[in-house]
Amino acid sequence: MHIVLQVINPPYSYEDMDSAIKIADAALKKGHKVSIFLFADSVLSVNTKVKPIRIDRNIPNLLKDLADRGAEIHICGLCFEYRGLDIEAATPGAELSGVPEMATLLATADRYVNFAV
Amino acid sequence: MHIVLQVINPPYSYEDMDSAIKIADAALKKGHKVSIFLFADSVLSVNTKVKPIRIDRNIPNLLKDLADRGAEIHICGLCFEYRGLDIEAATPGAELSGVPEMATLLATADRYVNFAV
Amino acid sequence: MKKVLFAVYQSPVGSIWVNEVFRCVFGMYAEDIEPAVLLVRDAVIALNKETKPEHLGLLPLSTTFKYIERYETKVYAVKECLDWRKINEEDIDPRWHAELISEKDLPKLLHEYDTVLWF
Amino acid sequence: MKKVLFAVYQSPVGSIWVNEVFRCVFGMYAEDIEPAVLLVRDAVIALNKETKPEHLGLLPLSTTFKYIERYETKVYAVKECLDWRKINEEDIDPRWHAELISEKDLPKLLHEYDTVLWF
Amino acid sequence: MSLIMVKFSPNGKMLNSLLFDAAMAGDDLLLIQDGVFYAVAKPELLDELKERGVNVYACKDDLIARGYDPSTVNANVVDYEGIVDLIEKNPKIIS
Amino acid sequence: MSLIMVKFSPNGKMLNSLLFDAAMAGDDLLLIQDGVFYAVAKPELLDELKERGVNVYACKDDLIARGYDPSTVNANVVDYEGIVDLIEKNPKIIS
Repeated sequence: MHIVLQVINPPYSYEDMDSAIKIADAALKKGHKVSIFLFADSVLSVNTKVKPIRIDRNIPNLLKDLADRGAEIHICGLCFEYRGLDIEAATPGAELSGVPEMATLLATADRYVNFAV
Repeated sequence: MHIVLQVINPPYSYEDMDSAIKIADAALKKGHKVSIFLFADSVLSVNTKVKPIRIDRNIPNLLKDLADRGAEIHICGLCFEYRGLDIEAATPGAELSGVPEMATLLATADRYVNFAV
Repeated sequence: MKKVLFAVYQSPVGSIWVNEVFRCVFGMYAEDIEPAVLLVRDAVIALNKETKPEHLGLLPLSTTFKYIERYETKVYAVKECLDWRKINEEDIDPRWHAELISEKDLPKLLHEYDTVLWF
Repeated sequence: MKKVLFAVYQSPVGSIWVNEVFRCVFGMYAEDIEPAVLLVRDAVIALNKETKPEHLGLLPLSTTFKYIERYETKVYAVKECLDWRKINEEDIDPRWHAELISEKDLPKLLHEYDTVLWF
Repeated sequence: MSLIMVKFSPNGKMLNSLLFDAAMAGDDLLLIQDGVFYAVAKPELLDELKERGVNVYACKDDLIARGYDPSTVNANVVDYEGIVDLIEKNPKIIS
Repeated sequence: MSLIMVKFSPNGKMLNSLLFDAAMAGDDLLLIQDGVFYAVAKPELLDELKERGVNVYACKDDLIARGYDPSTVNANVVDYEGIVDLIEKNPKIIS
């Protein structure tokens, strides 16, 4: 089954990205195909230039781990530009997408889970 | 009178940065000293790499205009690092600060207005 | 054909979600999707002719009208939420082509869609 | 001496504001400021010994304890909010050195400070 | 006395009830951003605040942008200069 | 039937009431993040949902992190694998 998880809120300030990562991990373990769609402020999650304090989690690294295990990471391109982020610094495996890819995921995936904002 | 305006929410998604800019503008016109303290996700406001669509406002430019007119723009440094932003790309006039500068502003400014999150 | 409802409950002035939802919806027609928009709670003030985020320098809502007409996008709004915010039927800009529904019909409407995304 | 109250009403698990507020408060002692923290609504669960954001991989709350003791930071929490969330006095970690107040005393408390910052 | 700033909608986050309960006689309470919905849809709450001696203000431009005629609402209407006046007037701020 | 996901606290944003009102017999309603406060502090609301034929679930790890013993709450407790089961089970999702 293909499961999409869409996040909107910024990482670190709120829990959505963490919940999505944990559900993605469980879905991958069960053999599902997983896509994560990062919309609005959640696009900050792929910025590998983040410097969290030592005892904190590194969210771009957690996403890289999911990508290494086959998860697709979609970044809303316009949202990325609105925050002035650099695709060169994005988590390896994350790809600039947009509304066309969101539409394809909504049309073709089996489940589309949104974290409301 | 020295008036501080503190913003926490991300720009473009919510109105806080816009309200703070308008109040700062009115305060400068009345001859006050103005400082803006950018905390948490609001630090995105100084990223000059943002590419808003043509009909939208450019928030880093609006902040530069305030800085040119004498407003201090303080960026919470740890918040900036947590979002992986680049100080080289920050609005001219904006400065990396932190909790010590927040404390100085709270101790010495006449008014400290917060936009609750 | 997948049925997808973009549901907004937050203010169209002071948050970006009504703008973002319409940007998404207009991209759905490239796929085998039947999209719709639901405006509820503060989001319903988008329908008022006098509502102008651009007065604050924010993105306008009126850019959506030509696409709503081109795609015949279905826009629902909850009547009780309009009443509570003092918006009468004659205040509503006809270019939204909005269908007013009663709040009691919301559970049925939400269950008609394969995916409901809340903003 | 300026009196500054950092007031948090949001959950310490799922939002970063309790952590951020304590980080700010401990920086206030470098200046002529008397800071305090108020926990109200969901923020009060921070006091429960069993509350552990680190269970989800989030930043822990326990790193605050040594600074609260070093600076003798004043921490207020609202009794009714603890009750509503089923937290008894014996559930509270003593290292918070929290003073429980009644919700009816909040207006007076808030007016005692020069600046109240809500998170 | 204190300036209290209310920026969330009656349908937004739950901070507002704490702020309304906190307001005391002589305080200035500013409705800004989605807080201006109170000036349109909650006249009885604002009347109760006024009876308590609280001065209630609403941000003019936030009302206009949301489609409301500032002359028809149940609060004193202030522009951004008026908001700066309120900030000047009140040495204490709850926001 | 639908999976309905509730992630805000009873003291958080006002989306929740719309979601609870929307829940119908046969739906699965998942309390996640601060939504788990309902399983602790709003037993009467959850009882009313169950009477309507709604299956109520709460995220185990969100309960534990917030200091609550999952065995004491008024809902079916699910771990992240259980959440994936709910996603698999329900072709329709309201979230």
